[in-house]
Amino acid sequence: MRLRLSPELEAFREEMRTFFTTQVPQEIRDKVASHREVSKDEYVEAQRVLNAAGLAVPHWPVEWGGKDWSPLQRHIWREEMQLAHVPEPLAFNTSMIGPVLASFGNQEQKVRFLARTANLDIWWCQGFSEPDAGSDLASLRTSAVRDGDDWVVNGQKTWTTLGQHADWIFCLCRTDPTAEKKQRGISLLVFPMDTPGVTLRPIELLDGGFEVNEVFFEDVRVPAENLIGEENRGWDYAKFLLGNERVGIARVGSTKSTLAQAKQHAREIVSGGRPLSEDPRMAARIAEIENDLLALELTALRVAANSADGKPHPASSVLKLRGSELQQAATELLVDIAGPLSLASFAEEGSDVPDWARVATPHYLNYRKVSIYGGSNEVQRTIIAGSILGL
Amino acid sequence: MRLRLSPELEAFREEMRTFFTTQVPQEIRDKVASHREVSKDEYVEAQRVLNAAGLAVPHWPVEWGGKDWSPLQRHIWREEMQLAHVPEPLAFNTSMIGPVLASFGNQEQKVRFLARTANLDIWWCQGFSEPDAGSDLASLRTSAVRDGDDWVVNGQKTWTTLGQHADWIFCLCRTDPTAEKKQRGISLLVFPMDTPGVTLRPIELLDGGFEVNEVFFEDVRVPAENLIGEENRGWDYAKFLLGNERVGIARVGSTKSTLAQAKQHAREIVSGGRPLSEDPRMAARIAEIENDLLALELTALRVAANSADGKPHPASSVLKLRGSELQQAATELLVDIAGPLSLASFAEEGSDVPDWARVATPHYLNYRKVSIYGGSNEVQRTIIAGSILGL
Amino acid sequence: MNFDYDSEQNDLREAVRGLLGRAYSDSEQRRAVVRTDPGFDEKTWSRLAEMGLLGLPFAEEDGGMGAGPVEVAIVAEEIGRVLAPEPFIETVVLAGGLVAAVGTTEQKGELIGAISEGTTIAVFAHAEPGTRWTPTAQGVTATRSGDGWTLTGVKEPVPSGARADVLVVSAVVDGGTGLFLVPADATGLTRTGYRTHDGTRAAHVRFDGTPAQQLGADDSPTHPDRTAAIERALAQARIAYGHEAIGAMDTALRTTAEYLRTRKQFGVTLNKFQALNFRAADMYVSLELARSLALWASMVQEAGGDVVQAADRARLTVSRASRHIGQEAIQLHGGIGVTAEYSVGHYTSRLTAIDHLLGDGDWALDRLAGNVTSYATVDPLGAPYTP
Amino acid sequence: MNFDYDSEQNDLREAVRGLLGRAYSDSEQRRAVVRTDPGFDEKTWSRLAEMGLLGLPFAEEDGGMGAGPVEVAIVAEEIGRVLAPEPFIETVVLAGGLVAAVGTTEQKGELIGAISEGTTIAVFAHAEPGTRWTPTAQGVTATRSGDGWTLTGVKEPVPSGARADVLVVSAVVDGGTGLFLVPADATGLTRTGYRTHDGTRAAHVRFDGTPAQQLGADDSPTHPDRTAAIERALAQARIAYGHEAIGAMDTALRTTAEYLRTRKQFGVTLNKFQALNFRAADMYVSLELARSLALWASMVQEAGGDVVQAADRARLTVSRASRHIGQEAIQLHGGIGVTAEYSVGHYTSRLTAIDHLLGDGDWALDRLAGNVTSYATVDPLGAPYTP
Repeated sequence: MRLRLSPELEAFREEMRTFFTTQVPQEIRDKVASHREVSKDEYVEAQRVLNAAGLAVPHWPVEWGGKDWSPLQRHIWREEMQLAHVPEPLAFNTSMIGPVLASFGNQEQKVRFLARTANLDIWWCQGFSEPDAGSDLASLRTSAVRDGDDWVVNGQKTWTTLGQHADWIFCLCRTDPTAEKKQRGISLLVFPMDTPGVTLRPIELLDGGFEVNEVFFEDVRVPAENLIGEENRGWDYAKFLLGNERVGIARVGSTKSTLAQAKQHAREIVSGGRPLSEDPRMAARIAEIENDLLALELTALRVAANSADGKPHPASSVLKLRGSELQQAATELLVDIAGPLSLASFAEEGSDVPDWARVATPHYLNYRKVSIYGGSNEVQRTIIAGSILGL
Repeated sequence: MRLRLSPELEAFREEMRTFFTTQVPQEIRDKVASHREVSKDEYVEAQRVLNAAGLAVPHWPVEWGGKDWSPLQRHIWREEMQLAHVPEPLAFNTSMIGPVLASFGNQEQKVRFLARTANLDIWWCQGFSEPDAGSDLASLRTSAVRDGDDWVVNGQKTWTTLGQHADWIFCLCRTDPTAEKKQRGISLLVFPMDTPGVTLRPIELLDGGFEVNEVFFEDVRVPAENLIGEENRGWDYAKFLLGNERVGIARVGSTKSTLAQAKQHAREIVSGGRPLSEDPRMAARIAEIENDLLALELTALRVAANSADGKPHPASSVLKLRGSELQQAATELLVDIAGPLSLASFAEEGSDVPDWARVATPHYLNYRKVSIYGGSNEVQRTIIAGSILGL
Repeated sequence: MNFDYDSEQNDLREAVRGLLGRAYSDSEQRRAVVRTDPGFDEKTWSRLAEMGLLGLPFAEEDGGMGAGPVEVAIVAEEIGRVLAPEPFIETVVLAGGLVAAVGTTEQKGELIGAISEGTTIAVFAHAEPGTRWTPTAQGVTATRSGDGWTLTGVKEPVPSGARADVLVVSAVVDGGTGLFLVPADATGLTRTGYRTHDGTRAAHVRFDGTPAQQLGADDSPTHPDRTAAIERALAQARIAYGHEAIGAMDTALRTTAEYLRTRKQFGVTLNKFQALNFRAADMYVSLELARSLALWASMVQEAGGDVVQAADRARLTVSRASRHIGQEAIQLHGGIGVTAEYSVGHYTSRLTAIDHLLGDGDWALDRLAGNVTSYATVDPLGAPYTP
Repeated sequence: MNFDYDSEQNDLREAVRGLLGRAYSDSEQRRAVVRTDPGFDEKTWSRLAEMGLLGLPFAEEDGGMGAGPVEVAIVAEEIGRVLAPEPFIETVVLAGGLVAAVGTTEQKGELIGAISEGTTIAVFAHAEPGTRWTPTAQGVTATRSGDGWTLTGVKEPVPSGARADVLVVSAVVDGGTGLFLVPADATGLTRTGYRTHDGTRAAHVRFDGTPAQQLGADDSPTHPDRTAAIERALAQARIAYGHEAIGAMDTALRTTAEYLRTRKQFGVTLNKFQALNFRAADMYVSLELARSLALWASMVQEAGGDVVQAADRARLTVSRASRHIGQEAIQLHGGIGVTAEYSVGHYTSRLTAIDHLLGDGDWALDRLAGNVTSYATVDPLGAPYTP
């Protein structure tokens, strides 16, 4: 039991902080900080800066560009990245398909994909959820039928995040409809988004933005070599991949920055003749969220320190659940600090309302998603009740 | 839609207020106000004062001592009684067995029991819950077997409130163990608590008090004429009775007095050099509970005004649910105002801690019961989801 | 004391529901309407006028219908039920209400009639980037100029400010806050409109020596302080928005319950999951409590009681309920709840807008808390709520 | 940075758990012990002494074990786990901690040894009916009297105040708050003990010109202000109580989960009801977050960082968790939860007592809020938490 970082870790933290705040372009980090939309080119640029320094995929096997870091190093890396407003390496590439390829792909697939995946030369998207298979993912119906050397894929996916930017998709398909358990009989296929028969429909979200899509497959021919791992073992890979997704999803660094912004803005807003930050109830609200966030950060550190065996700690559900609640509490706080100014949401030139207040409500509305995606909070409670409390 | 009470109702309210604050002994009302234990004699005395004025059982049929009051009058009567700290007429008598006898008893039973029940000449207690039949009341196992002109009762009841004062018990017994549905085959019997074979064990509660009991029956012989209503229809009577229990359980008047006391005490406690009542967050906490209570009171008025047909309004579950939450919020508030003084819970002579601060925590702990008894809040949510939202 | 609508009020509700139900029978209709300026349907506006709804609370001698707060509340609730984007509260309750309260006979004759007929849309330009839900002006100043006045400064955000034909503007005058009328075509007036997240419109409005007419008799060199009249009009609008929120929450809850009954996951409908049902039950509790308080606030207004305090009370409870129900409605839907293509998220969006228009729950609580130890108990049927 | 106990710490935990587990293996044992004065088991106290636990945090040269805050936390957590009523924190952390921090070599030699051996129970008499969780005294005054001092005034409630052999007393001195030692048999000392709701004991203690010895060197006519030392000792006790609360919450949650797994209603065990399971899951979330913060606060103390601020942070989160878990543990049990015959309610009772002993969550939040805009972000591994 020891509070201080070792001198080596202190130096590591300093190194990360310096790198992120000096090597990743300021304009990109400003966009992240102010919750504006980051373009595809900017995502790619930022990830390539990281990758060139070996900081895009540190959790991958060393031979494919990873670092042999401790969980605590990975934690520090992620937190510092968020605190510096660096767009995180694309999760679909680095946390999802990359580790799956590295663990379950054949050598040919590794060579073909991994380096380009780390460098965001290929932009991947996820073909998992379907209109009738959300939290109940195993009910998916998109089918892949073997026809000669190809799989022929038919069906529909949804909630495909940033699919509009994607070059390739990794896609769960039902390859054995006769399997006894619905979790069996699912396989993982990968194919380019410009394969004939693939069409994409963007879904407008509440904040007016487009970040998710429906993807339709009509007789899409996928070469047999694009099957990842074994046929009908796709569910295992999906579970492996979603476990990775949950790690780091607490987003403490990101919420911490939001909270620092909230304090700053509360100082600028005048209410009842004094800065809003001096209102005792506003100050207490901020202090309470901040303390909740500290508890979350310490729990993330505990979990990181205790998951050296590579498996996600069962308490990682706590991180997802509480992390999403605090992200939402922080975005709601910004709306309330903006107060009447929050109505000017799509103001452009000629408005006197500051940018942060304009984006506050769209951002708040958009962030209702964080307690839904990546395993909804109901799913997390089910995991805690079942696998931790034995209920 | 009209805010004001009619002049008649204004006069009625004034009449109630005057009666309760002048005719019911001050010492008894002070005990209720300060959450001290009211003795059996004091309960009886207070109810007889009410009954003599026709104010103990206004909701009963007129021929048995009731008044033909509107639901709004009944609401006013109850609220004013609580605001004046009058011990309410014993619910087991006036809201439970009384109305059941009046509706389902035979003439002989009515004559035999009703007047004495209204006047608390008989103190009734309830034999419903069993160790394995709480929220799932229909699983009860206490049996009554016919033997000649008697029923022979064996089994055990629990949570029998104030059973130690009781003269008679009304008791749900299984009379037909072969019935297809467990709700069938239950009958309602009444018998004196001093019948041979009845024993009572008081259960100590967290606050150190004794208000509930276990009651054991060993070959208790009950004359057949003590069956209320029809054989095997006891479940219907229980439902009727529990519906009555829910009405008035919002306890708005009582919580309102607690809140008024909280304000007074917060003015007396000094914190950071000023009265605690001037702490912005304490003031806001009180104001928020008060506003929640106002919303509850108005909802109770709406429900009262809309339940003229005698059936409990489905929204009465809202009253129970929210009413118990606010009773608990108010008792917790008192503990927090008492702060360090709340530790002196069983101080006696020679303590400088005021009485209200001594009882605050025991009272708070005891009041955790209000979201459990009378249909737990989980039961109320089930009712709302099912019968109102169709879920 | 009673909470029942009379038969005329029930008829009114049916009529409004019919009209708005046709105009916005599904959420795509509304999406199409709010996509283009002015963010509402001028034809629907005319139909509201034809039905007499735009003159509802005004005295008959001014060209109105002489109805009361309960009737206004009914219309507001029906607006909320389908998220009709027409600026009813902005024009009728706020701007119209100020004209009716403070205007001269002439001004009333001219404006109340035109508002009631639907030919003039008036809005209240009051919020400023430097103020926070105050009843006073600070950044717009009125200066005497010959017989009239000129205004200088900025108002923002002004709901429907770009579409409005007439602005009722609050401005700093000697000794307080005055009220002025500015027509849309006034010189020195610059309006920059934009869309807001809830599909409605707001504007940045700049006054640059803009000529303005004093609202009320301009017969003394100074302008009377109108803070109390503004506070009162804001309170009435808070109550009306409360009813709009009730209507929106009612639909959000019914939509959610319907979704739970029909949406299947894990082979069963979602209403087989007790945890979800219980949360829907809690939404119902929040809604019914807020409804009681909103109805009561309208009755206090009707009775002539302390409408400002009653509005604060309604605001607090409606705000808490709006957040609870708006957030849970999305969560219980899952992903579809945050899309613009499905209805329920728009309800959350609008509830969030309403909450921040004229003071949110914490703001109302601050005002109530400042006063809470000055009395022992609240009697909803007594002083100060009945005069 | 790591959160692991070393093997000695794990051994310590096993040993304490063994001892206390035998003493309070079921809740009836505890009920029997707390029924009669002094409200704890003197034999268990001796065994704690024999194991060296009562001298744990004290320097070896003073007769202690030279262990640190983490070891104290381990003992406190095990105490909480079975609700052991022995006044460990009161005697060792608070009174003993003050003697160790402020006492002269002589005083330490005398008292620390006796505390460690279990022969002297010392408690801190500090709370007064007129103060609210302050580090200063107000109602008890110290006056010079020849070579020594006399005390006048009232302390209440003083935990274990009637049983204590020695009182460490805070009192008003010129320029601040001083600390004094008063033996149980001092003249002019009146102690009236009583039972508290959580089964422990407290007392009303009156000083009436009671002779007292200054804690620390009495070599100047005036007494130094000890407010900072008191604040520090209170912070250390808050952290220790936090760990006691963690232990109690852990048991309350495990008891509740066990009840849900085994109790049948409607023909099935309660863990078939999703709504109940989800609430148990939320309890787990609260517990683990509070545990992290409590552990961190002990590490801050060990590292020599700002223990007062760290204690406030732990206090806030532990308070919120204590109420959540304490209340839900009863609710999920139903009626049995409010009886004195079943264990779980006693956990809620004790958690409520701990919460109000040295400052509740809102009190801690006030202190944190006063400071919140003076820095941008909290770095748990940086200043002011590491020196």
